[in-house]
Amino acid sequence: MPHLTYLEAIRQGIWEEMERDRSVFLLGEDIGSYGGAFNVTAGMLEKFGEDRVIDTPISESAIVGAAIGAALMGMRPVAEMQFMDFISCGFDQIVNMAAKIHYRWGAAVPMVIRGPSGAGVHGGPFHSQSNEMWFVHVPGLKVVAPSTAYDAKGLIKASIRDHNPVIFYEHKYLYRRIKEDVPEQDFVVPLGKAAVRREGADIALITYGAMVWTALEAADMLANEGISLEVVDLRTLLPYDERCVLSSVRKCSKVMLLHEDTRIGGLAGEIAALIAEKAFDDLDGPIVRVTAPDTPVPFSPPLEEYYLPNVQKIADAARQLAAY
Amino acid sequence: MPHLTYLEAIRQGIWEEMERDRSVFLLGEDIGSYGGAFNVTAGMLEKFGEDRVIDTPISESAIVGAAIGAALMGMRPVAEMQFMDFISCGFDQIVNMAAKIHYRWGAAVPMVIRGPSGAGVHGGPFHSQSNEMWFVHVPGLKVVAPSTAYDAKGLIKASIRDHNPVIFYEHKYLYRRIKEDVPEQDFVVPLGKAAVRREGADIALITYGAMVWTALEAADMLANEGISLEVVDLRTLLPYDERCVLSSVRKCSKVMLLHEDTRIGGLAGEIAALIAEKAFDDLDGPIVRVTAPDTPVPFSPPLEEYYLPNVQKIADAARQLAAY
Amino acid sequence: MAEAQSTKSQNKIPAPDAQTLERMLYYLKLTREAETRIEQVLYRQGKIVGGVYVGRGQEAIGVGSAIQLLDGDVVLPSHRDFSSFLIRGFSLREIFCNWMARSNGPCRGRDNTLHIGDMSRGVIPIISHLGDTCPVACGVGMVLKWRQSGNVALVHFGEGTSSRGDVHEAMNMAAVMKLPVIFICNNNAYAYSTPTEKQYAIKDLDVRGAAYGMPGVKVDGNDVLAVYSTIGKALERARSGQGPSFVECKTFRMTGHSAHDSAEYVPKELFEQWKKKDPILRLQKVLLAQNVMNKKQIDILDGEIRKQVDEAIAGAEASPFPAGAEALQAVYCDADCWWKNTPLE
Amino acid sequence: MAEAQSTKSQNKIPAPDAQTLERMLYYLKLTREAETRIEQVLYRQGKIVGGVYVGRGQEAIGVGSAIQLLDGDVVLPSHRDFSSFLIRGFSLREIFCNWMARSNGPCRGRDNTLHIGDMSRGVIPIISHLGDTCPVACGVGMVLKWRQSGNVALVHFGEGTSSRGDVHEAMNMAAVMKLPVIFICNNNAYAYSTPTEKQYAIKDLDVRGAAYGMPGVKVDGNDVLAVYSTIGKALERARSGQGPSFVECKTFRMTGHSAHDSAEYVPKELFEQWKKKDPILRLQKVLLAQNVMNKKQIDILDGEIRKQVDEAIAGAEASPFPAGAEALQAVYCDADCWWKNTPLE
Ligand SMILES: Cc1ncc(C[n+]2csc(CCOP(=O)(O)OP(=O)(O)O)c2C)c(N)n1
Ligand SMILES: Cc1ncc(C[n+]2csc(CCOP(=O)(O)OP(=O)(O)O)c2C)c(N)n1
Ligand SMILES: [Mg+2]
Ligand SMILES: [Mg+2]
Repeated sequence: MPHLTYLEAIRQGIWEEMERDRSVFLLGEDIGSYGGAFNVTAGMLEKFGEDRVIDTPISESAIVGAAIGAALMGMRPVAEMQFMDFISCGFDQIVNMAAKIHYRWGAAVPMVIRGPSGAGVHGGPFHSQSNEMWFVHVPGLKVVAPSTAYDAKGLIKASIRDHNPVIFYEHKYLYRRIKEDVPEQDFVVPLGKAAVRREGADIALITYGAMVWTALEAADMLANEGISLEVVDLRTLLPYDERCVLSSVRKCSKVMLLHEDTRIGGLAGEIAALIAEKAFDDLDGPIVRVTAPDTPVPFSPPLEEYYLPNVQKIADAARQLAAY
Repeated sequence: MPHLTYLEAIRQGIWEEMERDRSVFLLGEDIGSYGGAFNVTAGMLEKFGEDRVIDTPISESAIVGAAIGAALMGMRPVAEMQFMDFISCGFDQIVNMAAKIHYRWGAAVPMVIRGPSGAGVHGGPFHSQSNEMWFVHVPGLKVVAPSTAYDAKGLIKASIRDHNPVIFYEHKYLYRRIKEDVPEQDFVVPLGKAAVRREGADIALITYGAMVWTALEAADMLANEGISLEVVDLRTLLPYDERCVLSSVRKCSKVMLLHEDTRIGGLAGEIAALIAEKAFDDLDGPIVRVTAPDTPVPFSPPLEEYYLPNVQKIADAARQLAAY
Repeated sequence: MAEAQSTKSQNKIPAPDAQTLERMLYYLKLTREAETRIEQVLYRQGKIVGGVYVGRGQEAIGVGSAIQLLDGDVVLPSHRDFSSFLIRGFSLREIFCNWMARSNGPCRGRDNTLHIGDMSRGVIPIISHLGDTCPVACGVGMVLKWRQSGNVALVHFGEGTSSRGDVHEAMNMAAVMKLPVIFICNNNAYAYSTPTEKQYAIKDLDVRGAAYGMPGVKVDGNDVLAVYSTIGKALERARSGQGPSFVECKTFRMTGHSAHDSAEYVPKELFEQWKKKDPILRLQKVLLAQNVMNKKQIDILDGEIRKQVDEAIAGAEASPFPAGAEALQAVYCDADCWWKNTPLE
Repeated sequence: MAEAQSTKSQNKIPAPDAQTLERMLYYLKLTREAETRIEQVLYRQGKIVGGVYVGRGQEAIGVGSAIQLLDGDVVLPSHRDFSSFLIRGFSLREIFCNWMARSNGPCRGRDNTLHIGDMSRGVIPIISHLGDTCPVACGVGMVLKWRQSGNVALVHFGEGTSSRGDVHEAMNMAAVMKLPVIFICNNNAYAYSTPTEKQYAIKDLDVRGAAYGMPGVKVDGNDVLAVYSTIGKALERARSGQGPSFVECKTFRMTGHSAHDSAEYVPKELFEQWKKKDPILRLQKVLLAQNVMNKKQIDILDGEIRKQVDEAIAGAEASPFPAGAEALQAVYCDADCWWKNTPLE
């Protein structure tokens, strides 16, 4: 099995879908001969031609709107945001046009909006955002955030095949840092299914994206202290895998929620509410959130380091909760 | 004391601030001689002149951006969205420009974006939205949602005087349906403070906006059945009043969260997480959410009625929780 | 593509034949009658709830353009463009059912007014957020261009909407990609209460075409024959692969912004002036002059139209409202699609 | 307002006096030297983290415009407009501290590159989201107009940015409200890897002015004297209450998009051609020809500038990084403002 980075896995997934289905095409800024700011679409123009790999003007709202129009015509557009931070410029088209068409008049809008998100690379407030919750709160959309190379390929393929608008968050910190064996043959990772990354007994640690790796590191460390963490990777944020979350909670009876996104209105709140409503009896302790503080993502390395959740913060919270 | 509608109270609050402070001015679509789609700014052009009551082209992003520029110059702009649904067209300016300037380089951006939101008037998917959570999740913004005429006046005045960008949600269903005595003299309702609308013993029902009235109705009904609800009106959604929420929870030891907004990623989740983390020991039952389902707001009266939370849904949930 | 080739050479658009003239008069009158009932009868009777926008006085724009569309073309009408729906094959009853929030309207009661779409009939509806359909039209145009079928996308919007960023991004993108998209601006002098001098600082919007590198023309939007030939030229360009056009149709909103707006802000004289330019009377005169129809035939037509509208309204009123629980259906499109599996009565 | 009155009559902008010429050469060279260190030394040494965008070859646009600004004017520079910050009074050290993420840079390490603002110096920085400063400039213009001080707002953006809806909404609003705002487009032939023919379908962008009802002019952006007089005319219009202007400055990006971009997509000849049009050499020739400066004085100036940059960098490197916990400060502006109460060393 070829050893692929997270980034290469996404490229391969898109590539395979474009070979498989002529209705799949790409649009975005600098994705053609340049191959995209992060090289995700490298080689695709040469392989699939100008009709299927379309460089656009700097017009995020038109990029999204055009993807919607093409999707209504039966195509499966994959639109790139050069950074997911800039999705705010196409926001209205996503939440009002794309998300509501099927509910309103029954037409399918199969499209994917993908791009790099997340912090850890000193990108500053406008190249580091985790803005997935804007879309998790919009019925009609699906939101995906892979943490492994295998999932990145399997989920981008499933997203392209889905009949609904999917917002696909690639974590830029993982692009070249994660490398694993990824099957060459065709496979998908179904949307809406979480994965238990590590079995544990004491605390269910529920997270997604790059934080999965931080969680696993913390779990290793805490294991030596006799605290057993079960690490759940949500993978799809909307619809999220209620069953998997609840079964881990019932198993461990204590819960921690972890994300890189800011706290107030973050996904941890939603999951906590689910648990406090549907698994209240199973809880042996407070539901603990470990998240970024409620500030913009600061630029300077010491500030960003302080801002991001890390193994230490997780461990401290876990020790307290375990002792509860 | 004059008897004012919710709408008149907002008008009076803006009016008084414009008289008090020459740096306050208004901009928006059709707000001048027409007085705004709902007449909130009626008479203001005549009173304050064209420099301070500015009709704009249909350009929400430029309306918000211009408000930011004026605020940076020391003014206190109050921008109207004809319907809060259209705030999505000015979204990027709000979340990336307005919300982050003070954190990034220290300049104050005192501005208010206000307009009618909410359902119940058969407005359909694009004139009925409750989209406050997009902004509650953005550090640097404040989000306000009054439920009474008194608060509407006191909170709009406090919002205009605040040094930060404030998103002010007026519930269109309440505009002319709520009428109460409102003092003429100058007063403000401080941002960040909730209000206990009804004292109770069994269940803390935490809500905001138009749902406060539905909650009170349900509380009346349930009182006859011997179930005592304490109704908490958040009033400010960001920053929300943690202290008030937690004290009601500790008092009642059971909690229901209610909002007109959809469920996944709604404010109820955030508040539930707060409670499950900080008042876990005080809880004698699951945290129950009563919200709209995760769909767009449907148009046809039977659909909209089914969609909206109501006294019946609250009562059913409360009975179950009381019996827990 | 054949279609495209054949038209490539032509420069002047042949005048509409007698049959087309009659059809245009029919759709003009049908639209006028239907919208008048909506605004002046059904709304006041409380049989239509929510906002009510009609296009009285502007009917020639939709009719003069949609009448020329071919199979495979796509139209994205504005909130005042009732006629495009009729010409694309929606029945009056379907449309009234939608206005009256019935379960067998095209939206099943989920959305209102003219937010009616059906890809099989080549109609993509607006959302309330003005201008949003312009970028969508670009995406449609991309697909039509690949198919080389000579098909086009037609998108309608008001002069007030032209101030929205989405319209700019879309017109620029369409020009860069040479998309077969025609941007039709119905300039009816007002955006809600806002007059054009508060909307833009130029005399005519047609100059916007040059800002993107596409033809920009203006036309008397109350003269259906002028609209027909102007749009016809743009269609010819688009069908033959020469790219997008921008057409400003000068017209006037003969109503308030919506049924609840008495439009005091509009000088009464303006209504008087524009009444004289009524597009229906103007076309009717032509047909009489050219003996395409005579007075008697027109009276018959008028009666026929009233009858059709009566029947359609009766049919809509007899239609059921949706069951509340349907609100939960079909937020997502999945294998067993509720829309397909729940046929309309 | 006096200023405005006095200039009202003038039609031709007086050529810059000797002192202004010298100042322009100084700022051109200082900008070039500082940015070259950032891109070719500090970035490669890993002393600057994150994205690095410079304006090599485009310095004349910022210098020729900012040099004419008065107290009370406001400039909203682009991400390649280093010189405006210098001319508005930011010290080299402040700027390097910001690039190097130090706690005593104007952003205290919270934001990067040229995202540096200070209302007391009349500078509002970009955010990365291109075009967003254009509407902000309109709001600044509204306030300046009320004050009747004859002050103006200057907003810079690239030709790629001109495709964003915000630029359209802002230019239209500025024209409708006759705001004293000058929209300066630095057309450097590329937007990241995207050439202009994929960005817009017109030859020159100056025609966009006419689409909004404001003057639209183009100028050789590598000729600081031409920029000076063209912007000067626009300034005169704005100061005298005649409203906004659009100026397209033709230039070329003599680097990759950012320090990590080798720009293989740019034909090598283009760099050669544009090297000949270097704005610094061109102005220097003029000064020598007019005997404003002689070779020796220029050598002294060059040495002086290297020294200033050396000192500023040393000063920045000696500056502390912020303490992590500062990340939590000042999300909101309240009574006791952290920014004011925490003076810079
Ligand atoms: C983005 C957005 N802003 C504001 C509104 C509210 N609104 C509805 S119609 C209208 C006026 C539209 O004017 P115009 O584009 O000229 O179309 P007309 O109604 O005149 O046909 C406004 C402001 C809206 N629907 N969408
Ligand atoms: C809204 C938005 N989309 C995309 C980007 C990514 N991006 C950064 S610079 C750039 C190119 C800008 O080109 P131009 O406006 O011509 O300015 P230049 O860099 O050439 O000076 C792009 C696409 C962005 N910063 N903002
Ligand atoms: Mg109009
Ligand atoms: Mg450029």
